[in-house]
Amino acid sequence: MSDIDFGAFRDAALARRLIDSIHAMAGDRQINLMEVCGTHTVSIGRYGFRSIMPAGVHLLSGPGCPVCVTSNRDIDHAIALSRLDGVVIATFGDMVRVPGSTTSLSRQKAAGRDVRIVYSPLDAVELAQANPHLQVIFMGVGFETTTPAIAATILDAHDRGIENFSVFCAHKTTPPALRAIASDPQTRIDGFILPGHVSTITGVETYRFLVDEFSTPGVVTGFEPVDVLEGIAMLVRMVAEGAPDIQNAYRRGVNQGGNAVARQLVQQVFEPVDATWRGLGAIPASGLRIRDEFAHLDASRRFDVDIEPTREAAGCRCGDVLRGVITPGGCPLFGRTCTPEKPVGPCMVSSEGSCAAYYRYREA
Amino acid sequence: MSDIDFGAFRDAALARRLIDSIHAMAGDRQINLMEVCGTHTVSIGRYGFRSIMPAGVHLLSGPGCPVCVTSNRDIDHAIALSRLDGVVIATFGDMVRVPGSTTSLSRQKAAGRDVRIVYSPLDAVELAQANPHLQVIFMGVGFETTTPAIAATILDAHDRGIENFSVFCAHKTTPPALRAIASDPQTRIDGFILPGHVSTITGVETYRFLVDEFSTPGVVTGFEPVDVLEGIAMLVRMVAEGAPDIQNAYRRGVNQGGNAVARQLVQQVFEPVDATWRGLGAIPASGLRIRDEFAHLDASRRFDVDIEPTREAAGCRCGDVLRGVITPGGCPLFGRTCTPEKPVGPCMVSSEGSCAAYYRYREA
Amino acid sequence: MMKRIIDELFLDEFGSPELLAGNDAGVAQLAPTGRIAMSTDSFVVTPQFFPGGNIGRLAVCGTVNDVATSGARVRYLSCGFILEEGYPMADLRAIVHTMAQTAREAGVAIITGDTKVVERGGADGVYINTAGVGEVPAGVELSGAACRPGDKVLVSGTLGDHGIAIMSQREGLAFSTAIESDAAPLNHLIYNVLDAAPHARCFRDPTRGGLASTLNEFAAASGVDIYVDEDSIPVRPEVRGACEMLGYDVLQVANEGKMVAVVPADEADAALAAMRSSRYGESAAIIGEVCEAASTRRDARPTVRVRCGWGSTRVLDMLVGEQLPRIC
Amino acid sequence: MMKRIIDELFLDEFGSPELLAGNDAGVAQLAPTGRIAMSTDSFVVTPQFFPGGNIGRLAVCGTVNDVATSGARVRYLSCGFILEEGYPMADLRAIVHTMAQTAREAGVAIITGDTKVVERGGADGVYINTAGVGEVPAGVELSGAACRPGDKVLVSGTLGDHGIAIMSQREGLAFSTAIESDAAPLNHLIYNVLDAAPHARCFRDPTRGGLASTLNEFAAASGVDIYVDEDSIPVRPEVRGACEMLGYDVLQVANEGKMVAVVPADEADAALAAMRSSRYGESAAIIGEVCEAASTRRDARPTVRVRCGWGSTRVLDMLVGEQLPRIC
Amino acid sequence: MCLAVPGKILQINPFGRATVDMLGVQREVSLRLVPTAQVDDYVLVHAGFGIQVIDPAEAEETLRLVRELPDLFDEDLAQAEAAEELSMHAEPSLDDGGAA
Amino acid sequence: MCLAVPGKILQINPFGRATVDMLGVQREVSLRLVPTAQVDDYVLVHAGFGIQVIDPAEAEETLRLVRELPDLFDEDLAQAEAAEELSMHAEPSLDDGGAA
Ligand code: SF4
Ligand code: SF4
Ligand SMILES: [Mg+2]
Ligand SMILES: [Mg+2]
Ligand SMILES: [Mg+2]
Ligand SMILES: [Mg+2]
Ligand SMILES: [Mg+2]
Ligand SMILES: [Mg+2]
Ligand SMILES: [Mg+2]
Ligand SMILES: [Mg+2]
Ligand SMILES: [Mg+2]
Ligand SMILES: [Mg+2]
Repeated sequence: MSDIDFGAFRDAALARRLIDSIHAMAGDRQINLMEVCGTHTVSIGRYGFRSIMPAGVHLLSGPGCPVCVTSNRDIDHAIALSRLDGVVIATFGDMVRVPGSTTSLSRQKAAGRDVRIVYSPLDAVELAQANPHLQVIFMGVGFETTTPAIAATILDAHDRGIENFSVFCAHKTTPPALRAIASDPQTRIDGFILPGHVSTITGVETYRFLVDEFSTPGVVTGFEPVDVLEGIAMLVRMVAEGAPDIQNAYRRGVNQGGNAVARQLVQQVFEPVDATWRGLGAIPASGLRIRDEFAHLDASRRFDVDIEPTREAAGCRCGDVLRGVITPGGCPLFGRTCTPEKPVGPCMVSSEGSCAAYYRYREA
Repeated sequence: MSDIDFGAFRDAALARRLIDSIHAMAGDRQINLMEVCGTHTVSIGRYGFRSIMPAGVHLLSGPGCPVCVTSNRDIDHAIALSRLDGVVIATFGDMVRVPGSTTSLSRQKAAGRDVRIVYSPLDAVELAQANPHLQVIFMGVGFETTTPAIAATILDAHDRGIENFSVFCAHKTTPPALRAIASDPQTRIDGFILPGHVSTITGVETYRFLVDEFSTPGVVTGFEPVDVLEGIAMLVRMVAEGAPDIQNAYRRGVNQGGNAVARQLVQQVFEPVDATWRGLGAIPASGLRIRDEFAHLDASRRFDVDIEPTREAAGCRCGDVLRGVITPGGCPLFGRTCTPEKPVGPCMVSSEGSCAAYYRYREA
Repeated sequence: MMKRIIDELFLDEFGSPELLAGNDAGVAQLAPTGRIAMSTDSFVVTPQFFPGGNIGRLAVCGTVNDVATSGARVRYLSCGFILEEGYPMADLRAIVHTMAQTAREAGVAIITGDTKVVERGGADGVYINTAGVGEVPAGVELSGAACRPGDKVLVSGTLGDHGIAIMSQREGLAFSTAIESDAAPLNHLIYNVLDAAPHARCFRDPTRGGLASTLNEFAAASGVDIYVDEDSIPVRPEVRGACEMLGYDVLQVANEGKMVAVVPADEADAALAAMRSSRYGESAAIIGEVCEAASTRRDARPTVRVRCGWGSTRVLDMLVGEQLPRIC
Repeated sequence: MMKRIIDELFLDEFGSPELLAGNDAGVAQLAPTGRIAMSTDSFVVTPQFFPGGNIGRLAVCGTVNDVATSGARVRYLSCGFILEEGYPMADLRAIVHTMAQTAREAGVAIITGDTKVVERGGADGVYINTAGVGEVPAGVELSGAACRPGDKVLVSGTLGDHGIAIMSQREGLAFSTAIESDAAPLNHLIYNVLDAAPHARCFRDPTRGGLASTLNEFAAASGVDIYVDEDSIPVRPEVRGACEMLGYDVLQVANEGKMVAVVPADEADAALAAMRSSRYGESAAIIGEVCEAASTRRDARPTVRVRCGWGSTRVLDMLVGEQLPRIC
Repeated sequence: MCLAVPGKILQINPFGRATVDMLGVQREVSLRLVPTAQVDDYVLVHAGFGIQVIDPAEAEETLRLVRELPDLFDEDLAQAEAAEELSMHAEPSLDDGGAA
Repeated sequence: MCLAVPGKILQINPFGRATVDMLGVQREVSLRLVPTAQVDDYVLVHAGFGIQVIDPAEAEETLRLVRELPDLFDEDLAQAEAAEELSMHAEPSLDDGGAA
């Protein structure tokens, strides 16, 4: 197996070719493209692509930051779990800073609760094994990319009979949210930059409905400069040519059919459930619930806690931002009372959050 | 009620009168006096009395430091209790530094166990009430002065139904130990400086056996310079006159009959039991055990722990020191491998311990 | 964010031009004597607020006093905070305000600082380190090794106030008393004594371990014996009372606003008068003297002895470990 | 007892005459320029031992570097330890030995110190504060506020090494890599640059918050914009890899042995050559330049921008809070 | 969402795990989702799991397509443009608060 | 053993407790062992308990007896003696390691 030249995907000369081709194809057209994935939001910010797009090409951020779309209720629930004696909450980095109704996991940590950051759910299982007197609850957030890993972890803990580990599941699935946005009368998206690693699992055809039902093109792509630009170029071309399609610019990482092994594990462990998305509200069958067979590994069933009354941050327009109805600068709180130092809404917390990315790269 | 002139008991002119009178009465006689009480040991050191006694008057220290006479087994037992999860050991200051077979409570504390110092057993009960999720075990050491306070605390906790408090009882009684010393063929004591505050509870007649059986005089006295000197003066006079008696130089604090209320409480809560004294070995009926009625407040019965095998510190001659057979300087370890910084035996730990007092006041 | 608020608090309260410049090092002017004195201490006291002061006052006074013992004019302090996550901002504000006030009182400027926030359980509230520098005037050569037989020992006031004030707040010992910590900046008192007693040998603040430790340090460094007269040592009655109750030796209890000085006998009265006329020196006293080391003793180490009113003496040793209350 | 053993350890290892004198303040000689620079930092890193060094090396380098950024010849350090009861003596020995070694390497003396032992749970092993002083040569006036349009920005080597070396040791993230902390004393590198570029504007060590924070501080203090060219910034491939894996921006990752310098354009090449010929400066690079603040912007605050190879730019902001790994 | 980085499999370990090198960083990764992965394969790694074996031919093919795009780029022009973009950027057209 | 200090009862509190002043230090103390103690009485306080009401008449009587001892003391002589004691103390007679 020969080595792959990953460096070429950052090559400035190739990037410039793509930028020129985007300019050439876009002309004076007004084109709204939405990147669905928070990692794309970060890439676009870090590579400064907004500063170099044709004047009419607008890159909008969608509901693809799992931290941002997690509802206050779910965060409050995790916080209630963290208050139990002997309980450790383990989760991914950004999750700890997101405010719930009145507090956040990181503020709970400052108040003495045991909250730890892990890179992998496997690390949370190891934590449980190393601390048999503690109950480790992994808070799972994320989309199709992440759920197979959680499913595999749950199966593993189940098979090994690990008794002090469980998962608090706040996972969501992408297509229902995309459909909600595509059909939202307040938004006008001309093309979707589709999430590379979600598609690694789901495959490409999942998004066909965008073309079939909404006549909107989509391109699955990766996260390197050349990947992102190629995705944009392909979308601009389809818009310019009026020929919407679902295309794949990330073939090295995304098979047309996705990862069936991974999907089978998800199927085995989880079942679809209605879920509340911050900003988008309740979307049928857009969440995942641990099946009854693994109920003992489901922290929401294993621990009975009182959850505080849900309160939304007054004035936060995260919902509109996530739907692409406004850019962060359209929120009156942006950069004023809401900053990464003291976020009002979750979109300002995660470095993937649209508001944080816009603030950070000064793009509001 | 008029104010009492406690300052007069420190008056230098009065002290000098007594010192002169001791010199006058002692002449060239060799007189060995033993102070039974550790607080007397400290007073004698702090007032520098050894430096000003007649050449033939030797002040020896007896078994009156409760920390010093506590057996390794009892300390190891307390240490085993401290290792239980959720248990707090509360005890008096010096107790925490005394080495058991392999470690001490203070080293356990440094290793993360919860060991706290209290002024009063009442403070330990308050600690229990303030921390309902912890089990507070008060380690009781001490003689007749202290046991009524512990008895009252146990009754109080019993009456109030406090469930997370108990007492680990290592209490001892004075007369059996005094008898052991008076009858020890290796020691030659000409008079006993009897413990002031033990006598507050027991009264004076408890010591009559010293005269009756051993023809040795004793004087109960207090702890101020004038008190101690008067006690010494009375003893020297009795030795010089060959008229042994049990006398009371501390009438303001010691009734002839002692404190009957206190003794009644002790009676109600404790029963006599054989006890092991460090240095003196097992002495019949010289310890106290919590009566069955209060067994739920007895930590030794409430918590089942493995106690490590007892090991005595090699070379430590605490036993001989406590019996007055040698002064601390007679121990080959004194001031060499055994110092207050790194005590080998308990007599070097407590500031009341003979070895520590001798080291501190450089009197070996 | 916390960090920025704290930085602003420091700039607000300390406000020295050196700090406001915002560079990694404060650049400041010293009299160009070519000799500096430098000292540092970390302050980890619990509780952080106690009768008579708070940890901030200690942090400024402690280092000002340590630097001043060299005879230096104390000029500049650095200040490093270690904060436990979740520490109340109001408490921090109060502490920093006290530091600024105390620095002004002492006539020193805080010219550089640092803040670290550690996780919950990584500190007991707040720890403060200060370091200080000052310039040593030409000709001033103070040292604990300079004590000579015949010299007199002075103390600037009552002993034990700080240690007992702290102890009265400890869980498990709670008692109440009117005693307050004596924490105070004593640099001006030292300057005054140096003016009055130009051949002064040394100064030291009897902090942890109290007078006992300070005098033993002097005795060891100078190879002399030291005698103090128990009756001449100023001690408040309440401090004496608390020591009796807890079984402490007041001579081993910590002070934070007292200075021990050793001066030649012929400058002792002038030094005493200078102390007494200084702020924080009203109760100053001559408490003892330096003697030839008693070389006949088997145990030849230099020794500190206390003389009691009735003619006896006892050895006064350094405190070993922590002072623990003795009950039974 | 622990305290005495520790005191002896310090005397043994640090062994400066000022420390050995045993007084409360170290008295030492400075060149009588009349101007001193002073800085302090507390070091609370966990773990205390990491690839490429330990907390002791950080504690010396951090303060040496901070003082040196003023252009001062760094001379003396103070050192305050806060130790958690039960901390292994062998680890302390190793740390103190490293400090002594590093101080020798930097050519500075540790002249005063302090140790506090706190209860178990009162600290996470060991915390170290250092404060440092040095004399500022006549005519040297460095400040983060001195950057002028046209000036060049230099960095003395690869970025992110320290932060990633530490991160690789964190529980819950464990990964392994050959990256070592870059902790190093850079005072001699600064002296060399100052010799070569006498009109250098300022130096700063991009520690917490990385290059991003340092450049934003300069921009804000000088009221200028700063541009850096992403492709010119030296970064080790493994550091880049770790940052991708964890979702970090390498420009916000901490360094402990790197120096950022701003120098006039006509001295930039000389400054670069001086860096490259210094120990710890082999990979130095000119990475950007200072520009007039773009006053037309609505958001008028001075801004740092990164230019990417394909012609775009992005704003480089300060790190807010702690860098947290981003996974999903 | 869903950061994933390519890692090369250095060795296969017990329990379906592998040691993977991600640009010089090694970590143990589960291969449960990519059971066919072999030593020397590149896998996309997400949250400690391999989620896809990367196809080198597809990587090459993507690059080839891009390389075949015409090079319209003029260095000086581009810099002028970038500067212009920048000042445009100072009042971005989207700043009206609405995307539509 | 058994440090106890005199304290004056300032006030009687509920639950058989009292506030006691010990040389300027106040603490709550249990009167359970001295049920007859009254406000203004001095009690000996040990480990948070009053253990005995101090009898002022006995205190005075003790002092009177001592005061009636002859004053044999000569200041100068005493100091000389003290100095002598001190050098004796350097090789204390008990240093043979045995008391008997
Ligand atoms: S700027 Fe803040 S308040 Fe406004 S939408 Fe974004 S996160 Fe919500
Ligand atoms: S000196 Fe130490 S070893 Fe010797 S008897 Fe005393 S306590 Fe025991
Ligand atoms: Mg918890
Ligand atoms: Mg315990
Ligand atoms: Mg100091
Ligand atoms: Mg100090
Ligand atoms: Mg000092
Ligand atoms: Mg700092
Ligand atoms: Mg600093
Ligand atoms: Mg620094
Ligand atoms: Mg710095
Ligand atoms: Mg110190």
